[in-house]
Amino acid sequence: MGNFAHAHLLSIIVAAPAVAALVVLLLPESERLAIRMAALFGALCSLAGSIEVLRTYDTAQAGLQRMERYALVPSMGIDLSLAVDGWGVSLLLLTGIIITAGVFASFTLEERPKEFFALLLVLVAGVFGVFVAQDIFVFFLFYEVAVLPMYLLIGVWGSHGKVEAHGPFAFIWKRFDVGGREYAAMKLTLMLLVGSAAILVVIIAMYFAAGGTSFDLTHLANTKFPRELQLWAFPLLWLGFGSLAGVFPFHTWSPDGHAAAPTAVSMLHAGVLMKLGAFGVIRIGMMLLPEGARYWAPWVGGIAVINVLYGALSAMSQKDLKYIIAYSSVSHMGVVMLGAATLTVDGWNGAIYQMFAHGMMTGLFFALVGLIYGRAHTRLIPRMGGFAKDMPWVAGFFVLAGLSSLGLPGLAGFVAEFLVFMGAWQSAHSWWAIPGIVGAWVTAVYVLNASRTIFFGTGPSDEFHELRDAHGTEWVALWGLSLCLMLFGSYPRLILDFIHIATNEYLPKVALVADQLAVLAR
Amino acid sequence: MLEKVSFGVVAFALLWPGFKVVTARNLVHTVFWLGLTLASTAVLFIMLQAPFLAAIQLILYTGGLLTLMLFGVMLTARDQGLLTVPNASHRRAFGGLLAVAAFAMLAMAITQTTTLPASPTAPITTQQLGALVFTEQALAFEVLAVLLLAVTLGAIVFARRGDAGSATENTANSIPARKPLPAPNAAVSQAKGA
Amino acid sequence: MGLSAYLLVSAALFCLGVFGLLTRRNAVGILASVELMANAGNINLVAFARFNGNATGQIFALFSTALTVAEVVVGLALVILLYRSRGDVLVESASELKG
Amino acid sequence: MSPIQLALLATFLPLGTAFSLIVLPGVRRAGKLPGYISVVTALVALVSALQLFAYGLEVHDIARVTTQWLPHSVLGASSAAPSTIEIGVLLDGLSVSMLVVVCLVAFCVQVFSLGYMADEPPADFGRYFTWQSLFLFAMNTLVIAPNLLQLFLGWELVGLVSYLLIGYYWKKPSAARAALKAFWITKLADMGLVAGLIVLFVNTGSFNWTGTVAVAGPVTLLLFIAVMGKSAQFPLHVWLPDAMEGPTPVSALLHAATMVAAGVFLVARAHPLFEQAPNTQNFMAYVGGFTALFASIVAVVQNDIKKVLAYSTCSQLGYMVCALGAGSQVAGFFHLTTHAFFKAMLFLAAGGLIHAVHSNDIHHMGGLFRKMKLTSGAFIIGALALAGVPGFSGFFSKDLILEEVWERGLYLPFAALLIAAFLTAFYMGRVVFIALFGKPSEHAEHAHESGFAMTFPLVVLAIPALCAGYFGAELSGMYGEATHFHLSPVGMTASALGLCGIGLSYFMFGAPQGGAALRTVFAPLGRLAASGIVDKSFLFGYRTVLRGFAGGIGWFDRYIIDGLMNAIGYVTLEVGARLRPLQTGKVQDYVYVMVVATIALGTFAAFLR
Repeated sequence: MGNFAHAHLLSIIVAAPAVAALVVLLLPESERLAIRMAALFGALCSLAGSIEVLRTYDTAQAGLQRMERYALVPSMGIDLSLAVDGWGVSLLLLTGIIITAGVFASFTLEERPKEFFALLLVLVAGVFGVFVAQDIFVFFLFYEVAVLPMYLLIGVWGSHGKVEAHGPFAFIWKRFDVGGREYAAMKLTLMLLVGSAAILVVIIAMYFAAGGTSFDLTHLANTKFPRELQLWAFPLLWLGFGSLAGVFPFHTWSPDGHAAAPTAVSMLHAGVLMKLGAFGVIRIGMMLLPEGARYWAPWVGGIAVINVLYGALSAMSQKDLKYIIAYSSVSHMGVVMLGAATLTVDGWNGAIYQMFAHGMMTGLFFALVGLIYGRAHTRLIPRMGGFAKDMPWVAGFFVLAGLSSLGLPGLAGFVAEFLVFMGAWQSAHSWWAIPGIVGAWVTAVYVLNASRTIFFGTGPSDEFHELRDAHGTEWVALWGLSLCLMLFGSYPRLILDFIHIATNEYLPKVALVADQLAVLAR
Repeated sequence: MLEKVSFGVVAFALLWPGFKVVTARNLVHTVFWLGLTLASTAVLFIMLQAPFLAAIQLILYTGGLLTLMLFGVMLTARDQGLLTVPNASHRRAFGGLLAVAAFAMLAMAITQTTTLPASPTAPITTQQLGALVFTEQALAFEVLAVLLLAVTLGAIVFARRGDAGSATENTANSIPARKPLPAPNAAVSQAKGA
Repeated sequence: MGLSAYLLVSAALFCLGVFGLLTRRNAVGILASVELMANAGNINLVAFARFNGNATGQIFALFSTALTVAEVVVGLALVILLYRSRGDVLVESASELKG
Repeated sequence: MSPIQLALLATFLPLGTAFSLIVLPGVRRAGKLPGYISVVTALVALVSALQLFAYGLEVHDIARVTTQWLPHSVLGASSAAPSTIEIGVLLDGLSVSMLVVVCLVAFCVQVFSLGYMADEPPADFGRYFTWQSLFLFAMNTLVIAPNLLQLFLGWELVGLVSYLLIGYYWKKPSAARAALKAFWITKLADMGLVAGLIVLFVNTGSFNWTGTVAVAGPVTLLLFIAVMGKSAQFPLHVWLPDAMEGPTPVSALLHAATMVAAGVFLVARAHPLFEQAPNTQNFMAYVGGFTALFASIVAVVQNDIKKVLAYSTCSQLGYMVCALGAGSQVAGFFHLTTHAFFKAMLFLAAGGLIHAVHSNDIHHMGGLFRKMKLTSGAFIIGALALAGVPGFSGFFSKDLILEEVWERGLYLPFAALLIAAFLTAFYMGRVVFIALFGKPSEHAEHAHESGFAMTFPLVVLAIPALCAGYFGAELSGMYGEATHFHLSPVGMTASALGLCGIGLSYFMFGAPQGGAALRTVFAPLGRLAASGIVDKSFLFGYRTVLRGFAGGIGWFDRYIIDGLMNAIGYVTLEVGARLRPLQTGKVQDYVYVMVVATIALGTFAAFLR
């Protein structure tokens, strides 16, 4: 049994949540505790598996490890092949942490817990699958599995917001319930599916351009696609995956979606799902289409810079707590894309590390926001104040997450942002670093201003009589994520070493070495 | 010459009733004109040296189908108004135009095609047909049999559906009166009984 | 007579069927028009079989005849259903699929 | 224990204390216990620092140990230029001296806090000492940094602790705002530091401050922007007066003695870099000189005793920056040391006074000297040292700065510093004469001498404040060229001006009556200085420009970008609605379309052929 588990660890990681979802579905609705425990067990299995993968990854050997291959459609060259590289190792760990924290944070969910946890686990199985899939068809399959449950999760368990009708497009409000949960779910699904369509086109094009025999990622990566194909295919992949990563201007599903989604879903969505988009851009877009990546890098970076500043400034103008955090995700995903666009070692390390750090940070944020919303029954910041009196720990954790997001040394966010900025400065477009740094400051302004308004000063007023600190399982989620932020902030090599190995291996295939040397000699 | 004349006669006997089929006001007339067309087709088949098919045409179409359609007309025509529904006048001109255009297109295609075989070959015997049906076309034949079975069953089910409710309800009420019409006549009651 | 003569006759019959299909308001009338078209098709099959010396054409016509009869049976059953549900058999009154 | 171990002990023991207090709420809320734990921690750190200092007196470069923190390689050049990003411990004269200053002041402040904060609720009391311990960790991390990166880590962490401690009274909206303001403005300046670090690293492959750097000019300028924020140089000084919303001991430790001096420490540390950038140095000298003058003018008209001291801190930091701008690491750092002692003492003493009268207003204190001899005495010693009266520590360091600036030929900053020296003596005299010897106020009726916890630190700090100057040669030898003090014309002028300032303040505020005429002379100057133009422009920049811009972006995103996305959906639905009538539901209409399409296709095919 031990040997079997060891040999099929990746399959187990992917399958554990799916099996748990099945178990949850088979359990009767009334057995709430059993349902929760099954969900938790599935999440913990994956987490433990991820840690084991991290522990046993052979850094000396590098490359793809733990290869598992099962023929799926042999006639078309589709294999269910799973393996991890240095990036996969770290992102698996992230997903394991987030889903565990997410289950803990919504452990006491009362509304249809059975369906909720089942969908959540299916979604996570998809995320795990994406990070280990080595076959582009299977990759896409998992990608869709990860994206689609979101529609139900938001549409059924979401919360309603309201947006005033203004501006030149005010007539739209006649038809759409802008800010409502069905609206948010629909918008998210439609925008992401448009992206998926673009991805699918490119996948098919690449499949046939590479001989039409195999969907294997390594095979495709070793194929040199014609320049014309690369030039039109890369932007499609970038915008296709980018719509999930919140690339401007396809980010607008994100604020509404995150604001409407229930706690665990927001955590998972901002924490890992948005990373799938960025991961896709790098792992599929940049690595399979290096020429396209080089050609479009200035655009990717330029848009990423817009994302950083635009997201931060938009966040600053929001009054709804969830919208602030959602826009901050847009801003931080801009940092990821910026790092990717630099085509430098530091930039790529930073990008992947930012995925990791931002995942935990935003997970913590959304856990806290959900907790505040659950007690205050409002998300409007101007109505809050002085909450630290009744929920001191929540205030503390919120500030901690905020500090990580603004890049305070000692917390994970700093390492990532610093690396990305270093990469940006080394890239062909040094000026990218400047808006990045300014973005970090704007983050400081809005995050800390929000925490001041919510938690400090006089208050809380009488209408908030249910305020109380975290309790029960929520502690596990909050403490777990906070400690991870501190741990990975002070000892980044814990996973950065793995990321570095993969970057060192992949980047030379994408970036032109000569470019970098020229920059260095400057 | 004789051949041409006889062909012209048969073609006229085919097309004139055909024209009446699509223009006759009275539905009963339509059905009879249709029978005439089908019979003329049988004659045409004989001219094409296909006596077996001609026989089938007469028995199946002109016999079976005609009867069937007459029943259909009778079952669904409660009154004279429904029996003699004029053609949609606003469609007539345009429909005629389209039909003529279609004919022009087809005729052009037929006349301009140069690869058509010029002369008939040896006539096909009924023996040949029989052999083919039970060898090469056996599968299609069987499938057709299954299809006919399905049709039979389907027709029974469709026809009986109205009965399920009418056992308790008044028959008249099961026919919604979209237009003010006289009370149900004998035909309807018969349909119920069948 | 050449093949094209038969084909022209059948085309004419077919177009008459089309005209009927387009103008008839009564469902039974439409069915009759469809019969005309099917018949035209059959003439074609038999004519080609005669001139190409291929017995399969006649077989096809045979099957087609059987199918047409089946179609009429089902069609009439539907007409009767239509009549039962709305009291007439005018095709323009059955417009539930209107968008 | 080895020096490295001692340094690690002094750094990580406070971290351990802080972390334990965070994760063990039971201990944190256990009355005075967290205070004692924290004080013992600080004491251990102090002892370690003193031991290191003893080492340092013999060997200047004690030890340097580093370890890899981040993996790093440059694409395509991994073998040619292997470079790693490291953290570690560097112990030399400078860091060891700073360590002693930090630990000593921190220890004194924590002991003082035991008394000062005694009335706080247990939970808040525990939180206070948690942050105090965390501060010690952060500051020591900064001090023992072997490279600029780690210095930056500590730099940001002290900024964080400053934020937490200024916002200690978070229920007061003004305190919460002040904490935010301090953090924002220092963070704004820190963008310079981040950029500077990145430029430095990308160009040299390391974060070291040694070695020749081609881009020294831009790098040092960027670093100096951060220094301006942290060390409250004009125009980024605006956060420091507001930072006085924190408890007074915090002001003493962070916003007078140590944290704000981090900027000066950074420049002293990165001296080799700054030496390569004369332009930056000149800029520093002018900024420092102007800040010294400006802040001292503002200090003259403040009535809040802490605000006076805050502006005086600004002003003194201006001195240090000016000295560093003049290229004298020794003078700048020496003043940092002496200033840390006497300013911390001043703040603590002020804290004692505030504690006694429950007010910050100097007019509410009046005549406290008779009631609180020890505290007042300490305050007077501090004031004299600050005023640069001969014999006190401030005299030595300030004169050294003036000399260096004069010798460097920076006459304009020199003049500014000289005037500032006069004003410093004047405003300190003003505070002393009003608060300690002035007309007794009803607030001060029940004032009495503080307890042991609050007087003991004053005594401890009074010793270096009095006599640190006499060890100038030994101290300066630790971190630079040993400088022997000698009486120069420059120094004598400054001292004379200082005495004049004290005399003037006595004439205006101490004497029973008189000086009214002079007061009217100073009034317009005071109004100008107090109007807070800088503050207002920052507020305008934040409230109107930044928030306005952000609001515009937010609106644009919601109603234009998202509006466009919604419009796509809307148009799709509308087009669908318009196309719907095409589906009439009538069979024959479909047949029509079918026949027409067939004919059209046939025609089309005919044309194709």
